[in-house]
Amino acid sequence: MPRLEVRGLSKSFLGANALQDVSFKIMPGEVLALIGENGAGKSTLIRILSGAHRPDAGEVLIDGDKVDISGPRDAENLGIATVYQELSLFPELSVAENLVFGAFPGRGIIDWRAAKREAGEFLTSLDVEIDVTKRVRDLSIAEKQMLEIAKALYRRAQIVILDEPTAVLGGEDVDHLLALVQGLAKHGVSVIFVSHRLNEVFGLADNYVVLKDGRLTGTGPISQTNHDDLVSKMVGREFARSERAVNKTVGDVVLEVENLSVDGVLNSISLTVRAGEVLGIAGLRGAGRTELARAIYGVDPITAGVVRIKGLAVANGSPLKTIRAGLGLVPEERKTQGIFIAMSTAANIPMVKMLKRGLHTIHPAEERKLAETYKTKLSIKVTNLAAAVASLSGGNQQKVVLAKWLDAGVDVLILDEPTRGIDIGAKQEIYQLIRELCNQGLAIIVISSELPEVLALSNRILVLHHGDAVAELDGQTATEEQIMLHAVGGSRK
Amino acid sequence: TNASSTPGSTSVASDGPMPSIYCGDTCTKQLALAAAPADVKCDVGVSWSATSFPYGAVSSQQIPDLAKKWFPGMSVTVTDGQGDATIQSGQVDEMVAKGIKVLIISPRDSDALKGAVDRAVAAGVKVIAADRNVNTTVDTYIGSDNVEAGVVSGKNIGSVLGKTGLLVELAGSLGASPTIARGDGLRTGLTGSGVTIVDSQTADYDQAKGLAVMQDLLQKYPSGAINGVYTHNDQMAFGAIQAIKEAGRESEIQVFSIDGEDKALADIQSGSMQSTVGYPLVTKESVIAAAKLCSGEPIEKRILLESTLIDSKNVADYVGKSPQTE
Amino acid sequence: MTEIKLAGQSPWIVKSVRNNWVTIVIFVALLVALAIFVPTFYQPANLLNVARQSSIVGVVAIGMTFVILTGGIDLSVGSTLALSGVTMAMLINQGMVAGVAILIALLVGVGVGIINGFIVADLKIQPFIATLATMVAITGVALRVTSGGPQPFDNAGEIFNFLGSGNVLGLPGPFLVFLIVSVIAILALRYLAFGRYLYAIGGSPEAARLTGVPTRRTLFIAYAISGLAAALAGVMTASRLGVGAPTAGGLANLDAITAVVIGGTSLMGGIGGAVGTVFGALLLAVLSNLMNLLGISPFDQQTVKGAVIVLAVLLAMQATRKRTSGRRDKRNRSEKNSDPSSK
Amino acid sequence: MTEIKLAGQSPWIVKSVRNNWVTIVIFVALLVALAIFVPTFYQPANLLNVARQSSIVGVVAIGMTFVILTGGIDLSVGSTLALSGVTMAMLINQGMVAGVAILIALLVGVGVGIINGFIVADLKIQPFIATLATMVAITGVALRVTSGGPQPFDNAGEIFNFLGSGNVLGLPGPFLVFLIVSVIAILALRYLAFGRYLYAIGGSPEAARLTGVPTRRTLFIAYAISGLAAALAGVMTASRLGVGAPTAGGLANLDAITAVVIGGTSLMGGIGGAVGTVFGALLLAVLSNLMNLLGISPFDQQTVKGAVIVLAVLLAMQATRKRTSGRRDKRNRSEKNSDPSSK
Ligand SMILES: Nc1ncnc2c1ncn2[C@@H]1O[C@H](COP(=O)(O)OP(=O)(O)OP(=O)(O)O)[C@@H](O)[C@H]1O
Ligand SMILES: Nc1ncnc2c1ncn2[C@@H]1O[C@H](COP(=O)(O)OP(=O)(O)OP(=O)(O)O)[C@@H](O)[C@H]1O
Ligand SMILES: [Mg+2]
Ligand SMILES: [Mg+2]
Repeated sequence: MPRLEVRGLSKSFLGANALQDVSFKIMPGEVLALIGENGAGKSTLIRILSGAHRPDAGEVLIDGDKVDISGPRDAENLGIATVYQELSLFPELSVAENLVFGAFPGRGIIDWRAAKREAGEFLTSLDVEIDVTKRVRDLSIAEKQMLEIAKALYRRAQIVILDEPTAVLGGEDVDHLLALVQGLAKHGVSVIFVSHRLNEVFGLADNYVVLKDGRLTGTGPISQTNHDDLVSKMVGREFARSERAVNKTVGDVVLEVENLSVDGVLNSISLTVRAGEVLGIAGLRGAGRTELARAIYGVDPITAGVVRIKGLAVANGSPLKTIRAGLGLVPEERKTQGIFIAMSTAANIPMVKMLKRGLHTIHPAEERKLAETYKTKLSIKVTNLAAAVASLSGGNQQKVVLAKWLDAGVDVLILDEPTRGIDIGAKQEIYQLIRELCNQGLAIIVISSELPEVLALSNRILVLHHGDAVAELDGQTATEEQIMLHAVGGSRK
Repeated sequence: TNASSTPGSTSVASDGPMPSIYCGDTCTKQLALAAAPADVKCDVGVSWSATSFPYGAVSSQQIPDLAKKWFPGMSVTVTDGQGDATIQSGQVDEMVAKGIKVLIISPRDSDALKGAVDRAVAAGVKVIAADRNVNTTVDTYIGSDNVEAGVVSGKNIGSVLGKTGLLVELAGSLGASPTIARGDGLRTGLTGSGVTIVDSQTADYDQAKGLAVMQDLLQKYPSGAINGVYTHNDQMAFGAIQAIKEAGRESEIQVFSIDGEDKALADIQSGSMQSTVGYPLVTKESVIAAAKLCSGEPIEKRILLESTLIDSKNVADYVGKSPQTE
Repeated sequence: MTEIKLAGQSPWIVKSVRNNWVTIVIFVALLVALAIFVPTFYQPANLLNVARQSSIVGVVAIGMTFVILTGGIDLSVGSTLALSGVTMAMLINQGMVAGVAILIALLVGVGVGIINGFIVADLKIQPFIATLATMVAITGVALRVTSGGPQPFDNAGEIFNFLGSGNVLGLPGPFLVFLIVSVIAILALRYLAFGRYLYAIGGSPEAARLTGVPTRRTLFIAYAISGLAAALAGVMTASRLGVGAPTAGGLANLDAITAVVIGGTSLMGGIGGAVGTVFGALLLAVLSNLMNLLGISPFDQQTVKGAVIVLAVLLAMQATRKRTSGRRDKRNRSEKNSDPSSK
Repeated sequence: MTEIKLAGQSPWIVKSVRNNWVTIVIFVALLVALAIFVPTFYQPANLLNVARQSSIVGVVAIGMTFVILTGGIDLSVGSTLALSGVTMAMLINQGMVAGVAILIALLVGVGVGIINGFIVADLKIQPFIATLATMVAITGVALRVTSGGPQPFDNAGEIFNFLGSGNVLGLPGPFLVFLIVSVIAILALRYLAFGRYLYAIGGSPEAARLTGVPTRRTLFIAYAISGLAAALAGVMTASRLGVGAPTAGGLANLDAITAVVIGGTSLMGGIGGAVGTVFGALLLAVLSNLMNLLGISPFDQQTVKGAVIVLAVLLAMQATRKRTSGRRDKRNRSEKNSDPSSK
């Protein structure tokens, strides 16, 4: 008998179908890969199973019985545990407390001694080494992710759902996590696993379910499919692998970073980027790529080193000065750092120019015209330019961020995870845009955790490991394996 | 008007310990000080209910100033009850613990400060209740009676407006004891006069609010619907007068107030206020009484200042001697 | 498409009104109900009263709007109002020319604002507690300089007439001041980069920092404007009454905040504007006038006011929700707007 | 490893103290300075006064801590204090047994809290404005039921003696109540799932929702506790004074909030606790006592108080910052803690 079965699940938001008539089952001890493009409905499905959403139609059966999941508590009682895309940990609370949260040991009165002991033993049993008295705030991303999974298991879940658990991990951490999942399955736990990384899917899953635009477009054993087959089910067309296409006519050095250090995070990093060139920066999560971008950009104070743009040293500590020197940053966290979420699309675009030029007044009519221009130029899908930018999809929000920099005019643009959380279509558009900008003579740095992306875009690739620049590779000849070797510190031994 | 009319420490007039003009013959006699001012030596605690209203603020400032001037040997601690009986009660305990010999207290609430005063008395402190009494045995109470002030005004209103009297009342802060007393006093004073109280609203003893509320009331009561306004203090009266003037209804509405501030006296002279009832600060009297108690002199249980009606007939006697400057 | 075109083309004032439609609807409904049940309300003299009565809180609330847009709050406006009033009164009594005295009084307000800005932007103390501290401290200063006594002064000059009780073009002077201040604020928020920065800081503090928005300077100016507006209200109050009282302005802070929130500006920052605040201040003035006209007991007036605040905020929130709801973002937005655990 | 072991083994009370070390250090420094400069301070009678004076605000602040931990605020505690005081007084005057009257008075506080909980959790109105509205409304109710007058009653009974002015085991009754309430709060926040939910909701509302934390119920209970504590403070006030006054508790809300914040609890929620609040309340009481002993004029006391609040919050913040700073995490942390635009 299947551990879990869903029949005809549908869910729509304000008339848009997020999920339509989806059915599948999963047996005890099975690992089911749930795949699909951005917005395909994966998270929606998961949210229904975990009680965060109610379905409009359809039913859920567990061990053959129809169940009603009307809240996170119900899901927990039914043995369903979910590890969300956004972490659901409490940063101010300790590891032990987060682990046992809601299932506190003791009768009414929390027995902290037992909590600590149980937490410690439980983590050890999973082969996870974290000090249980640490506050979660102080953990690494990988540790947090492990804890999140441990938390699900701690509740003796029989069905564990992982929504892109590896998206924020790299190298060893991914391996560790995958091993953990395999261990679970051996113990009879059913696992639903969402990932955009097909390699992982092939290494781990027994069966797969593909969603596209809320519909089920394919399901079956993983052994009877291949990479290209899955991709075509996801996108509904043959997938063209992104070509390595870079601008060959590079110009003078525009950005020069010399011995840049940030205490405990970056050790004496030097790099140069020329006009018309893309420098890719690769590395595992936590290697310090974002820190490097921020240090160059001047938001975080540096402890040593110098940054020159077109030969002139820029002052550290003030983004505005760097912006005026010709630098731009498309940050990692789009919603909180990239756009002004409550402001309109039209108001967002001229913000950087305003700051850069020190303009004091606003001309709404010109603003609207400008927005129209960029809407066409970058094909931003937006119905009302005067509505809050929050109402745009992720990819379109990213284009608004780019529009801001293009409008202000930049010589060097740093893009940190420019396509994170963005679907394949929009991704290609953004790649295209990056190439165009290169051709126009911009110097570009692309930081990305997706190696194919780095390889597709970069002239040269700088690999970071624990805050050190460990290798510089030629973008045309480098391979994923090479980059990985450096990123995990393998080249040093 | 100019700086000289500004209430406050600078305008304390006389040089020796002298009670104010509102302290009548009996009162003056009761406050006769036998000791030489220079010989008065002791610690005095002053506990005022709040400094967030003019009387409280001014008293808190004048008492230590007067004491310093008249009795160099007297050391004064002033506390501000912040309008909260609990806070005030604690402050009394505090000063007692600190070792004061005499306490001048103007309680936030007559019942609420009873406990603190009893504890002070038990600790051997001499207690002067100033302006507002405490519901327990104290060495002396100095003040003029709020109810009496209301009664005096009420009687006057009765005789001025007579049977056709249609009065609105601008009350002080809700729940404050002078508000209740001045309201009750008014009603007692009006008994039998035939005057009708057609409306009563609060304006928090505040001039700006007095103005706003009076404006609204003037709309509600067109010409002929009211012919008098009774305000619980002069500040509100100033606001009311302004509203009446702006509505051009000076001739049909008379203003009756309580306090006797300088500006009120001027308003009476100019005819925009019918009368006010002098309601003196009891700072001078309190300081002298404290000096008497310091030097171990006996003192009467009640020292009453007069609730005098000030209207056009006698206003000249009071000009320059308002409760706050006197 | 037509719809979009319309949105694009309609002048912003129309849009502003559209954005504040709920406040305006309640307001109009109230005005109609009044016509039926309380005809006195419509007597010109009464309308002028209401206008006049909305002015002081209105001016304070307009200044407060700048601070609240940054996600801050300013509890010190009441004591600033008092301090500026007594400053002006005392300077005039010392023989200073009215204009100069007013200027200095206004600068006092700016000074308080700068102190607030410093505590918030540099010391990084949460605005609630920062301005609570200045509120207490400034009250102390106002009492100290006056020795606690009200400061009457001769307010016979032209300027006091205008700021205080006079009429200009048939409108009360203070109301005119309120309108002028409002128009300046509305234009500044719309047409000045500074205005944009307020929204940016309030709505997306991190993005603001990364984009180089001068957060510190903007916060300083926002609090200075709030202080300036409070000081102007203090000058107006004193001009009107002919006295500067150290105890004035008691609840002006809470009333002003209420007006801002009723007007649809979120206490979380980033959403709202001065148009709503104007209506918020008018609504409060109408409410209080109405209750007096109806002869509602002063005790019950407070209870009614409390209930009306809840109702008005509820409606304002719904308007904001409707206006900002985009398909994709319902999730995030509703988290932001309706998060009950955030002030 | 030793270090970690130590941390693991030290009893939480030690950790609590460690976490509040700045407040405690200032506190102790103050106490030492007092011994030198104001020896009167140490007279037993004075110490008992300070203890007694910290009690009322202390009890209110302990209740407020629960609400602030959720990221909320409760401005209505002052009027709740007044309403419960007059309720008790009036019931006793009507011949009701003291115990029952007290119980009903406390239930009144719970009722107000539930109304607040409803407005915040269900109507989703921001706590500041929600509790501002109930503050205004409840004041109206207290005035209405008493017709505005204070309600003296006979507080001769044992229980009033304990709650009010009596001493038990050499300590003032109200202080004992404060201590008992504090201990219950400290234990509840630490050992009850409910207590942990407060931190969860205040620190990461979204994660709380996903984890199935009963947000609504927890908010209701938090506001009910705040109301209950305010009502208890009202009963204590009335017992002490022998009168239930509708105007009592005027500044209790701001003082209580100040005590909580000085005690290291963040107005953003999720960080802090009741131990700090106890010290915060004591600090305020010592400050006020000290200024009175030093004979500082009441005007200047306010200025000093404002400055001390800024200073104390600054130090409390630095303690929190130090305590929460991990190396890697600098970026995120500083964004949360130092974001000037959030209240
Ligand atoms: N609460 C919501 N309100 C409105 N629309 C929603 C909501 N949740 C999801 N959607 C929409 O439903 C669709 C499916 O979204 P979902 O988050 O399930 O996609 P996904 O497959 O998880 O994508 P990703 O790979 O980006 O995580 C999207 O179009 C999304 O915009
Ligand atoms: N050991 C750690 N402890 C705490 N936080 C960590 C740790 N490692 C990484 N992080 C957090 O992860 C984020 C990314 O770290 P960093 O910028 O150094 O790496 P990166 O190479 O840019 O990785 P990515 O871009 O994938 O996040 C930061 O927000 C950082 O605070
Ligand atoms: Mg998803
Ligand atoms: Mg990064």
